[in-house]
Amino acid sequence: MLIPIIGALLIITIDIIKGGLHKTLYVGLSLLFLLMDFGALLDASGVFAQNGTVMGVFDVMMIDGLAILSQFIIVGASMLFIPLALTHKRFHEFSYPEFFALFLFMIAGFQFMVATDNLILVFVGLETSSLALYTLIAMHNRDKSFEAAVKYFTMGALAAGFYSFGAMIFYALTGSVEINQIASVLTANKFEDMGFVLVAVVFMLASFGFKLSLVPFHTWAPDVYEGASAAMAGFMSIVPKIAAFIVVMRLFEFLVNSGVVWLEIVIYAFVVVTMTAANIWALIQTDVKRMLAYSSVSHAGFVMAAVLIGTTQANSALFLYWALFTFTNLGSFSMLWISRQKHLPAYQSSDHSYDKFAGMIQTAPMAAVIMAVFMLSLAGIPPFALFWGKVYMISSAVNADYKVLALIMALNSAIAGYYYLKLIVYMFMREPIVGSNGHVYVANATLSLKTIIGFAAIGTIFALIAVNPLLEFITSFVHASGF
Amino acid sequence: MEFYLYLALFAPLAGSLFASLFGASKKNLIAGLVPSLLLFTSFVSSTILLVHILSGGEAVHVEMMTWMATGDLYIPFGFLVDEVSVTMMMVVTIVSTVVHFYSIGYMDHDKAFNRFFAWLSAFVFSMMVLVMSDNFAGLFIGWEGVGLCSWALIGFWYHKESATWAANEAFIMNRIADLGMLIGIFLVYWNTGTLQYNEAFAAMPSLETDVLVWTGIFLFIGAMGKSAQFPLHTWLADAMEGPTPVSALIHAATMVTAGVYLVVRANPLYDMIPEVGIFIASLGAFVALFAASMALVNRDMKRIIAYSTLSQLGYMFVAAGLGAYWVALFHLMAHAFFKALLFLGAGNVMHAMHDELDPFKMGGLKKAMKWTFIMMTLASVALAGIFPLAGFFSKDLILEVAFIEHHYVIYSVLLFTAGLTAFYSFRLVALIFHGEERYKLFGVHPHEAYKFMLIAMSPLLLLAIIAGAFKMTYFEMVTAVLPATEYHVHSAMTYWIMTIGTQLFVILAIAYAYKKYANSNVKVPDGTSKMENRLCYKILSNQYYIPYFYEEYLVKPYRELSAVFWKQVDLKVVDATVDGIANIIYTTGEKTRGMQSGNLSTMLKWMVVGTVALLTLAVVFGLAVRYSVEINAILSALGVK
Amino acid sequence: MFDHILSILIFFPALAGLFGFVIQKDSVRAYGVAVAAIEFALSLWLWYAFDANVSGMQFMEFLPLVPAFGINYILGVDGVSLFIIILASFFTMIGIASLSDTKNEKNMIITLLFLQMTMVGVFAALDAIVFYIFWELSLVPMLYIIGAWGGPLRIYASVKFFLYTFAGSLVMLVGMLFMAYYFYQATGTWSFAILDWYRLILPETFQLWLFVAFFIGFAIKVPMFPFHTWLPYAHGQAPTIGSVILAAILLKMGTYAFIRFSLPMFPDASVFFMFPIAVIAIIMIIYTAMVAYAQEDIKQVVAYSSISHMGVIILGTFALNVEGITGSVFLMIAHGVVSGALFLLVGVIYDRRHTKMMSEFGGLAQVMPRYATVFGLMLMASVGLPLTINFVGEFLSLLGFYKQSHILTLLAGVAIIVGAIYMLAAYKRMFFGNVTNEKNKNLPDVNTREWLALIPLAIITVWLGVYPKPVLEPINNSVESIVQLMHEKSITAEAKERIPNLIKDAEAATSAQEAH
Amino acid sequence: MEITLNHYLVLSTILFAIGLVGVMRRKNLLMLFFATEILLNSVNIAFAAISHFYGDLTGQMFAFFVIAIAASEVAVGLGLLIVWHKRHGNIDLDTMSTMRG
Repeated sequence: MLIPIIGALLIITIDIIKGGLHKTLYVGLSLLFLLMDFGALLDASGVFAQNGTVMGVFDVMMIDGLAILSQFIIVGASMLFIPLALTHKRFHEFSYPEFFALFLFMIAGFQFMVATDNLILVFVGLETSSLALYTLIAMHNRDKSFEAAVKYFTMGALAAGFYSFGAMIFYALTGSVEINQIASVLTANKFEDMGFVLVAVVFMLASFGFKLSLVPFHTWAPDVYEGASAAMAGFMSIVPKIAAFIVVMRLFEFLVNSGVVWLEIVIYAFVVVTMTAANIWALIQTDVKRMLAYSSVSHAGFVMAAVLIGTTQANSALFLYWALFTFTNLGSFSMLWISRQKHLPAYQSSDHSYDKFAGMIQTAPMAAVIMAVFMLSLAGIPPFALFWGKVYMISSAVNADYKVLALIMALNSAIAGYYYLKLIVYMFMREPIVGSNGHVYVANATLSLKTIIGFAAIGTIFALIAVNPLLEFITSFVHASGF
Repeated sequence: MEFYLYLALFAPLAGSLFASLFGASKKNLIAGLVPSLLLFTSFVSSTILLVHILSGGEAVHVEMMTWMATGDLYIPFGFLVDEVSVTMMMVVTIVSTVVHFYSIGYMDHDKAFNRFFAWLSAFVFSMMVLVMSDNFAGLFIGWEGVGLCSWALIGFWYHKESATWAANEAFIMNRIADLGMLIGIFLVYWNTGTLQYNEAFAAMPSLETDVLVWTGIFLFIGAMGKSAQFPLHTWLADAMEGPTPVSALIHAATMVTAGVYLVVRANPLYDMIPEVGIFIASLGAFVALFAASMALVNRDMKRIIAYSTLSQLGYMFVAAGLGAYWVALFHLMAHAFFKALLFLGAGNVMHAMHDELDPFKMGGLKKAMKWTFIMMTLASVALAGIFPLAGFFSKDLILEVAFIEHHYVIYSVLLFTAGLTAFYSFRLVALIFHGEERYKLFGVHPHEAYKFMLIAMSPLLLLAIIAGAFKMTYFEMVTAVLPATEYHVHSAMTYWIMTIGTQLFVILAIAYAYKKYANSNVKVPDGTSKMENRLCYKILSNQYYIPYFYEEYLVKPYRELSAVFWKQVDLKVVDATVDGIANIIYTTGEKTRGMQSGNLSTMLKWMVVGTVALLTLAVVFGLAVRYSVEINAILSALGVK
Repeated sequence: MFDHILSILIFFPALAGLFGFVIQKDSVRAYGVAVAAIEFALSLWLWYAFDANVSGMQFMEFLPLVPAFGINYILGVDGVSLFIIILASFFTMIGIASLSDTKNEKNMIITLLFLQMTMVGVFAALDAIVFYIFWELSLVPMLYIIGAWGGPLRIYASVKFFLYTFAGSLVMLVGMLFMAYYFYQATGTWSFAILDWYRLILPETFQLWLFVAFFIGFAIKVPMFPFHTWLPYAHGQAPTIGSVILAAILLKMGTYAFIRFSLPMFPDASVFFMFPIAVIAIIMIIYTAMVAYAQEDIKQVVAYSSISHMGVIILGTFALNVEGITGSVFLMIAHGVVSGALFLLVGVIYDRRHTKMMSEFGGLAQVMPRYATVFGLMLMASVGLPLTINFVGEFLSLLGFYKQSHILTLLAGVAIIVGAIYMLAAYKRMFFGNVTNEKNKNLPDVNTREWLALIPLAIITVWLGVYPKPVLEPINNSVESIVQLMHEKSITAEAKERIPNLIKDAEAATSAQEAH
Repeated sequence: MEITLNHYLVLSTILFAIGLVGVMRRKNLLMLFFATEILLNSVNIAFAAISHFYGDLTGQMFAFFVIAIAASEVAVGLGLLIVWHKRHGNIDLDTMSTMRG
């Protein structure tokens, strides 16, 4: 956990000593540190497998299965993200070493956030990461990105307020800020002042609803995604959310399981509304990136169901889903990233408007096929990655007797099918627009970007080989940490 | 014997295939000759089989191969040559051989000569399958096969709208009947567990009556279609659009009698259900009269003959319905000969008159076409049932049957019809061959048909004359399988009165026909004469407005309903709902996207609003929980549980 | 090697398709034909090696996929699936062989090869999830074929086709997950293996719900009224080859799935829903036949006619006795051959005139006699004339259902009338009469490439019509085992009584024999 | 009268409400940040009071963290604000709505 911080500091010091070094150095360094971090994680997971949950550092840190799994995803996704900095075109945010330093700080923040059940530490981690993230978005240095940053920031501040207020109430009720303590106290006094508990829960919901972009707290998502660089958007659609999910699981599942009907109903509503509404809005988008933004919102809603269901299977499904989602979504955003031009041609309304991709199969067949694979995977067409996540999640809903929920989830995938298909239709069935040659789609491509995409594509296509070991691993960890 | 069976069966098929090799190429005499010769071999082998049967040999029964076998169902291609089927085989092969040779001349100038023979032989093959099969499924194969061939041959001149229309009408009407047939077959299978004639009929006595009745009815519906019984009769008259040899073979001699054959074949069944038999008989009598009446005024030579065929079929069904199966079969045979002869004669006339069909525009042809005149006259005499020609023995026998079975209504109807038959047949003869030569007005120069065509017809002529002589031998033979009831009027007195009375009546009818139409002042009707404006004339000449009725009240509505189903229901309801659902989803998106105004403070408001909403919910719920006791108290006080 | 014949059958075309990318444009057709031919030969070998007397699954393969969740790669064929697989490979072959010149032919052929993988996979899969994978995957190539090579409305048609089927099959997926869950409840182990599910006897209420869930998925695929509206668009817009494969194989997935899933797994539900479904089937038969009669586009006529025929297949399936089910399976093959041929024939005329409007034609019999003859043959097969392939199927299906209900069968039998009506009317409009349209005056008759596709189909049509035994027998054996299974599994008295018990019958028969 | 915990809580709640209203109403970015500060600080008050009430330091610790974070937030926020002002010459919320739908 400290490793990224060290790395960040190192990067900064290097910059102080000798400025103007090429970004590749920083990319390499961050990758290196992330790798070390990953190794440490492996070691930790070994320890966990040996002798269960470990508490450390004045018992505020907690390394349990969830923490380890989520960190795997966080660090892994970051490792996939970092090389995307090595673009063909120059984007000046990457020329600042601060970018990478901030990035590593952010990772550390997320890791703290998931590796504790102390509300204070959660808050610290949350804010560290968020603040870093705002800056990273802003560094993309276009009007839209500033606007995005400001929006994100302001709403984030509000969310922070909600969070602290919620935490305060919990503290007031139980005299503790440790989730398991809170849980035990509340269960001890049989939720006597339910009203206040609920108020606290509401504030928590609001703040995490913001992080997880649950409707109606999602409004930032599309704008921020559009404003941020495609790569950053892809990153945002994965890492912050998994972190938030962990906290939500820790915080809410004991409440749901200890029979707070109200919360159950509310979360149910959140799940359904988020899935459906986001899907419906995604239908009408004209820009692929914005469409993907809404789609990630709806995916978040889909996964939120796991928190509602709360069985071991559901929680494992959450991790499985997110691990697979990482590959697919990073892949598709990277596809947008490599097709990023500096200046918009006349026939394009926005950076990644649909018609930009018209007839791609004829101009850049390989890219088109890969993009199609990502889209199909997102739509949940077997045997691509996300299908397995969906199946396992829906199955967990079924097994927990949420029959209707299962149906709604299934049918939502059908709605979602439409807008993913829309892109495929543009790519495969429309005639290419005159003046657009295949180069457009790989304008920004370099070897490293291609590698990442290839990596994601392989992960997406051949997921079914990985599913079983992944599943067993996840399930054992989730089970061992009592979720 | 089996060899001859296969020969008789497959020779026509070979002929058909051979001719079809030349299908798309231009006229080739070989394509006509070979099938004809093959048919002759088929005829010969049938004769051998007949001899074998006559000489007391038992029925030849072969099972060629399995067709369908699943579950308990087992259907082989099995063929049976017994007394009944051999009769049919003889009829079919004789007539078709004659017709084939005749057609070589008749279709001489037709460019689709080869196709014609391909189809004609194919028809004979299907007919043979029909009559020789030893199970209902095989019968059905032939049944549909002849339907197909008649479709192709009626529509042979497919550039003629009327021809193709008639072809489709025939096919579809037969299909309607075939459905009944199919249901009948299902009934047989599910109740007896087999479709083999012998086993099925063996199992039937143990079934309860209503099953048998239904089976009988449905099978008979099938028969009605093929034999063009009312109300499925309209196609037969329209089928005259086909070439005349086709009419002679299919729509006079063979196919249309398949229905009668079916009833005869299923005699064990119909014996068990006399009530259905009565129905069949009465329907037959009705059709006999009905058709004859339409023939009275018709002005189309071939249609007149077609109607007479229809009415003769009625006779046969009377016999079959009354249980006199062998009589029915006998009349079938005799009728086949003279009716085919009549048609072929008509064909000659048509050729001579350049396909003119209206007898009023002919007249006095006897000079030009002596032989045709003789043949058609004799055929008509036979049809009218004058002693000693074939018709006398077969048709009067049916009258007697009706009389002896005490169905006097049927008897009198048939008797009257016999008069009508005589009248319209000789009306036709008179109009064509006697009187003055009206055709001169239309500037045609009739000529006698080719010699070999006339020779080809001669066997039919011979049989039409002498067929009656075989009555007793025939009786001996078929009654081996059919119920052997001799029909003798008990007192010789009544018998003689009946017979002579009938003869006189018929002869009078003939005389009247001659008096009315053979004289010199017959004019080509132009719709002005007062007879044509009589109501009954109109009704008859419009065939009781039945075709009109079908067109108006069945065909049109079906067409319109289909259009409605497509345009209104399928597109506007079923499909529209599907698209509607999609559109609803889409438009909700369009409507609600305003929520994403892009304005920061709106976004913030949304967050706060969401929180507040949740808060209120929470508070309400919390209060509810806290004061749950009181609330429950109040609720229970209000009587809510 | 031939232990894995099924896997080879499934993945050989896909791999070949991958290699196809590197092949030079003009020679790719030859490559495609070669691959498809090999595939077809393999499938024929499958038939040769198939033991017709064994009623169970053969060439079974097992490979753990996600054992933690009971998903395994299980393959196997029985009489029911065998011939559809052969049909699939056959049609892909002649489809590629007779492919008329299309723009970027290469993509088309590669897509077809992938499509073939999914088709074979669906019919060989014995694990619900594997089945589902291929089932869904088959949509993608077809989507591309329709959408990229189709007519003016192609995008609407293809998207509609995809989403409609996709939505349906998602409901089916939920159903499968329920099924697995119940299996887990009962046995404590996860399994999606169909053969395991067969052993599970469900309470009737569960059966009903699950049946409905599966039904929605299958019904949309078949397509059954009122879920059929995607079909006319798909067919109307698709290129010839697309329609051929769609009609010949893809539609069969639904009916096949009924026999593979619904019947053996939910016998009581099948009995419960027999009459409603029969009514739907009858609506399909008559209603769509009338709609077909109203069409002006010959291709639409054929499209609607396939819906009508699918009605008969459904009816036969829900006869729930050996005769009916065997008949319906046979009719699947028959309809595959005939409708495929009809679509090819429509394609022939479309390639010449680039229109499918019947009003454009008339008197073609004079210009293209051979074409008219083949079309006539296929038409007669399609109206179910005896000694053609269709008749066997229709006869058995109706015969089978007659056991269950007389009056409904009578209504369904109307099929043979209405079928004749629209087909003959269409034939009359196109081929009879005089050549009115100048453009038709000198159309070339069927050319060799087209003969290549049409002659084999014609031969099959007659051969299987006259001598269906080699196909009927294996089907029959497998169906018998299915029916017996249903009888033993069924719990309600009605089901017991409606589904025949073959063993008992057999004993009765033997005892009767002894009595003689 | 004696000031109890509840008074503090009520006070913080009121402050929080004020903050919320500010967040909703303010169109000026700077004011908006102030509002968020009020939010956070209202929480601080409550934390301090509660921790005193329970007599353990967790609450105050939390409060300190909140303060620290609030500070850094302001830093970032002001940074963004300045850049925005540089580019557009205003800090009005309604100007930043180029992305919508």
